[in-house]
Amino acid sequence: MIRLVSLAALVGLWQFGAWVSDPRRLPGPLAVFDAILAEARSGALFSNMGITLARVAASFLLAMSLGAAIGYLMGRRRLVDKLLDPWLVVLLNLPALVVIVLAYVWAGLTEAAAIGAVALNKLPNAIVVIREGARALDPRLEEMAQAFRFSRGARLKHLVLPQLAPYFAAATRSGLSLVWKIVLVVELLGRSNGVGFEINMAFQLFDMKLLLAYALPFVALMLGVETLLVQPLERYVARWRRGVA
Amino acid sequence: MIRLVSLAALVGLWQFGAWVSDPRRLPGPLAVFDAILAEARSGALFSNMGITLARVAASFLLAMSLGAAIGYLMGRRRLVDKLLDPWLVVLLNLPALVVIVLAYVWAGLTEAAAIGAVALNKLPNAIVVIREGARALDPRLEEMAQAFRFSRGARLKHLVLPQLAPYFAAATRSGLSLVWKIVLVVELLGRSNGVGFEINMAFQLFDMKLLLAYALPFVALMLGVETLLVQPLERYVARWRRGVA
Amino acid sequence: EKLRLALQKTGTTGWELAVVRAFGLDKDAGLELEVTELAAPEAGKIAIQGGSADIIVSDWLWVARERAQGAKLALFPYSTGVGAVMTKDPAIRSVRDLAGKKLGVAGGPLDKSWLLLKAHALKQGVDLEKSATILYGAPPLIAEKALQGELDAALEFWNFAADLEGKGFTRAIEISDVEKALGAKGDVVITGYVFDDAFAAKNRDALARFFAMTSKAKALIASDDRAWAAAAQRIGPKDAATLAIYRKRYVAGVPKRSVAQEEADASALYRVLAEIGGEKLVGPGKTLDPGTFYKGGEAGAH
Amino acid sequence: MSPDGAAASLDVAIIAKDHRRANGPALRALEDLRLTLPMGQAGAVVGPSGCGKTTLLRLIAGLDRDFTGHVALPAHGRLGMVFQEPRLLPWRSVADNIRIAAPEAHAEEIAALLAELGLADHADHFPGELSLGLARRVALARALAVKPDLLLLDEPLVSLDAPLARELRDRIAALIDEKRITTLVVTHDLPEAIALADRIFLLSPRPAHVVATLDVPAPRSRLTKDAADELETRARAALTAARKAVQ
Amino acid sequence: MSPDGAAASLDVAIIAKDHRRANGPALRALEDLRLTLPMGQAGAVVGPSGCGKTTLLRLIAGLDRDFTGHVALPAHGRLGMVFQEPRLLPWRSVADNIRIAAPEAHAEEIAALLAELGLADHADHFPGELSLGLARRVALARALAVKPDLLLLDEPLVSLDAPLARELRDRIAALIDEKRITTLVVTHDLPEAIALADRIFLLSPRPAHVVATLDVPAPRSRLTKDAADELETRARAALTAARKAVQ
Ligand SMILES: Nc1ncnc2c1ncn2[C@@H]1O[C@H](COP(=O)(O)OP(=O)(O)OP(=O)(O)O)[C@@H](O)[C@H]1O
Ligand SMILES: Nc1ncnc2c1ncn2[C@@H]1O[C@H](COP(=O)(O)OP(=O)(O)OP(=O)(O)O)[C@@H](O)[C@H]1O
Ligand SMILES: [Mg+2]
Ligand SMILES: [Mg+2]
Repeated sequence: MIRLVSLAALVGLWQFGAWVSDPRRLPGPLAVFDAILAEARSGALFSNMGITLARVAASFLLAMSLGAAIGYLMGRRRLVDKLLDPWLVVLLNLPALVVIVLAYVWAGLTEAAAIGAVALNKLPNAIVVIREGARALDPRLEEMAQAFRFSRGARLKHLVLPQLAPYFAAATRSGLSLVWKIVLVVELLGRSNGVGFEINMAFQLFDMKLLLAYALPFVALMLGVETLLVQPLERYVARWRRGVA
Repeated sequence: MIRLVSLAALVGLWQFGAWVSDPRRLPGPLAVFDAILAEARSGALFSNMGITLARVAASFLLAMSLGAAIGYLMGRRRLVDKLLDPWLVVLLNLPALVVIVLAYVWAGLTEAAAIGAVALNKLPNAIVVIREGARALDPRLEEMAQAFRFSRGARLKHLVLPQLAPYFAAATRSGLSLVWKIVLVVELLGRSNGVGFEINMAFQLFDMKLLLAYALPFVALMLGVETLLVQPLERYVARWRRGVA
Repeated sequence: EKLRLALQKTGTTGWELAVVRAFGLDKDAGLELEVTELAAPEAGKIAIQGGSADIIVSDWLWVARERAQGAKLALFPYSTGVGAVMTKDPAIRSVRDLAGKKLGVAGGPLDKSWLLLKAHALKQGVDLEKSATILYGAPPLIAEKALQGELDAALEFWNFAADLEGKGFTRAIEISDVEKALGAKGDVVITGYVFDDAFAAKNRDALARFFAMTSKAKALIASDDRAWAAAAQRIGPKDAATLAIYRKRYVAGVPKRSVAQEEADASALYRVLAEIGGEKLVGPGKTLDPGTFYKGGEAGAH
Repeated sequence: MSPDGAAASLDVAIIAKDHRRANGPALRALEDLRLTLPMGQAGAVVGPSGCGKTTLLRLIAGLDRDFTGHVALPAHGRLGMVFQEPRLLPWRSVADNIRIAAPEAHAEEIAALLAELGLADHADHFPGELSLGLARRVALARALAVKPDLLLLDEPLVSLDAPLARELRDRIAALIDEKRITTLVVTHDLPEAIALADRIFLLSPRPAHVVATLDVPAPRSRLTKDAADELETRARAALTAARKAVQ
Repeated sequence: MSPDGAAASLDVAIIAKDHRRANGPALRALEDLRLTLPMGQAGAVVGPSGCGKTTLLRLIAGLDRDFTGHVALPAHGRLGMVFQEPRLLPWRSVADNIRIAAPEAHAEEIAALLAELGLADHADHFPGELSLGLARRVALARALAVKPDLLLLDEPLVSLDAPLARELRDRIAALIDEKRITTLVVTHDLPEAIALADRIFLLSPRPAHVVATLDVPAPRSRLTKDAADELETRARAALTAARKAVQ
């Protein structure tokens, strides 16, 4: 309920902004909605969204699973941390453009290069967040697990993951949006389809309506995923917290 | 020590990559170092780095302080969370391009627009991470502070911040790099100086040497800051953890 | 009088400004130029939309599109420079030869040169999108890929084409020839100075002097080696042969015809583009808006 | 309902306190629990494990306001509280933990307090470097350092060796008597309750209510061994009866 | 040094154990501590607060290998341990906490164990919803659920009411005797030590070493009140002497 009211307020603000400014600079919700419908009818929206989502999903899964594993190791093992930390800092601060261009130059203008470049951009962020989580693990519970000879699986499932949950939540939320943004850049520089490609065309024409028509469906999708999937799941996973008092 | 070895290995890898590939596509460390020296001698490197660093610092501070405050509130107060969450999701997933273009079109090609646009891009990431931290605060310590009537300042300094420290570390590390990356885009789209501007020039000329010459000094700076400032500070702040056993 | 310009740093406008400064042409014309150098072509569009610049450089297709949507922008010819299909493969000499090849297209599917090439091919019964493998990408990346040999041919912007030419590529298909095949009478202006109608009305005189001044700079670059030296400094390190190609191509791109002639040819090409690019490209207008070309600047320019 | 304004005594009248749970129906911890403790006196709460003693202290301290009934506190400035677990700030040293909770206390006072509790060697330790018994003593020191007028102690002397526990018990008793601190102490140890309190509240199993109130004849310090034993026997009998009643 | 291979008894010979600290010099917790407990017997460790009892248990459990000396464990399959704090997984229910630590235990066994410890109503509670006494009982249930051959208990019966503590004490004693579980229990309660253990180790203040070893005449269950009292007096005297020696 509150969620809907808040969303309505946001749309209202947007409408207001469109009224007071030039509609060419900030087209209103209705105009954008029309444009979305038009793109949807032509099928272009779905095919582009589909391909972009596939890229987002692939690079996110790649970066997140690798990042979680490396981040956990770096958080737990001092030596690994010391060894990999400089690489991490470098990767973290290398401009996306550099990584993307190098990937395209080396691996060709291919799908693999695109997805790899995005994953490589997101990887250090996942590592950094999960590493902090791994460092903050409670050593008293760790000892308990050791005393009771927890299996590797049980340790992961019952000890580590629940403690990393908030870090995963943070890394996933900000990571998914980061991946989506980098996919847009990658598509802009060297792919022939996808939302980023369309957004760039709209941008070249300075067609804000079309630009928003391609940018917003993903936002709407994420809103839906948050409301219907992530937040109920999160509430379930964190239900033990209510009790702690 | 290990850090230096690891860095040396990274440079070695780079050199090796440069050997096996075309130096135009991946110039070696020496060539890039030469280019850096040349740019430094002409003074262009410092003026561009300086201006970019100023932008990075301003937008980072803006986004981080605002993001920490909002994130904390959203993590603690259910109503605020419900109200702001949809806005957060929208802002999180709005492509950087959209925010930047709107900022420039509305506020003109000004420094304020540039810094505001970057801060607005980073803001939701800071919020998301700090919010998780605020949610994970220990309610038992909270109760203790309430029983002993901790002042607002004491509560913040001794209770909240130490618990948020790992979240701040994660948000700062990944946030600083994110801000830097967005500043590059902002400079590309509407500023006449800065590292992002130069990097794009280099890209237009496909001068990888120059591109790296502008990209790497920031990386080196961050490496230095990490080694000499952040990590010693972190070790000091987290020294109590060693004892927990 | 003060004019605020927002220009791409790597563009040829920078050369002309270098010459203007070197020869004091701005003082002669009684103009004070405030130049914002930008990194990307789109940045100029942002600048003029946000009111941060009076004059930018863009193409008439975009101006017409904006006019069709209600923005009163106008354009004054700047350059006829267009790109070419570059290749190292001697077998490629016409669009027919592109069948089964990998063609890189700089700038993306809405690039004017690409659309014209596509229309031209269609007229000859070749659907390039079906018969050839098309790869879109950022211009520097496409040029690099052509050099790497990953592409059989590349449709590049004029300056990248010049670079490739310097590296042994041949100009297999000239887009200026394509334009003529599609109904143009000569080399058509593609880019121009773009400004607001209202601004033009208020600064008619200053604009005329500005155009005359840049025209003078163009002439100097063509004829005076000292001027060329000043301009060439803006290009960056290239070998002498490539520089010569740059100069040649630049001079060839200087508009030589009257605005009326340009407008007639542009209208012809506009119809072709509207047909092939559809509303997405040209917006709601079906024909070139008559106000697209600015008519008030010619007296001083030629 | 929430704690009401100041009164001359600590008056607790809780109609019901339910704990909401994540996985099932709410759980009633207290029901119809009434007790009164005159200002400046010490009360002890004794009852079976899990009956609701900690819940009661939390309501009195105002840490939980989600209940029906009312709690009236005697006028008091500072509250001192010892939780059942130490609840120290792990990232602050022992001395800092006390300083932060009692910003008005002088450094010498804190040092003296630490010395009295056998913590002098541990002032600059982090809580993670303490044994549980040491940590509990720090928690006790913290509650005393604020110079409380109202003192709530949840099993303050558990996990200490017998001689030390007895020593601290006597010291607390002396402090309470001297400063007239209104005190409520939860304990499982009847002799400890008799030694510390003026009045003993015996609780039933959950949901807790007061099954008997025993007054310890004043002055406590002069209580004979026999009188104390007799009190203990009475208390034990009352507790056993309450336990039987539920089963 | 680390625990050595299997032996016929629990043999501990610690030359020194230092705790490294964040803020200052290392702190010696144990020094020249030797004790031997025959396999299948129960030992009790009694010593002043903060002397090093928990440290000792951690070394024996192999949780800390940073010491000089050696520890030889009797051959054993499973280790059961009750820490001084409950150390439950807060995000798992009571039943799950036990299941996870004892994956081989059957559901009925766990249910029976919970019922025995008075936890039947709390099987689906999260640890945060338990009182401390309940949580400690869960920790005890967890240690017993693994059917240990070696049992390390750090003050297992603290924070429980007296009747419950006595009941559980007798149950543990019976279990140890029946299953011949090698057991080491830390306690501050001498009567508890005498009731549970075959052998009692009395420790000095920190750095801890064994000041006296008392053997409880077998069978413990038939120990007379007088004999028990006499043992207690001897133990108390030894502890007092050790304390004096340090001061
Ligand atoms: N991780 C640690 N770092 C530093 N010092 C420690 C650490 N753990 C324990 N100590 C110190 O070692 C000494 C012994 O601690 P230990 O926990 O073994 O005592 P204990 O006998 O179990 O005490 P209690 O009866 O209070 O539980 C204490 O002085 C304590 O401060
Ligand atoms: N946050 C909570 N959520 C749900 N149930 C709770 C919560 N806190 C306590 N309980 C339940 O309320 C009852 C009383 O708890 P309380 O902590 O007050 O007991 P207690 O008398 O202090 O026990 P102990 O002697 O073990 O400390 C227990 O059954 C416990 O399970
Ligand atoms: Mg309690
Ligand atoms: Mg201990």
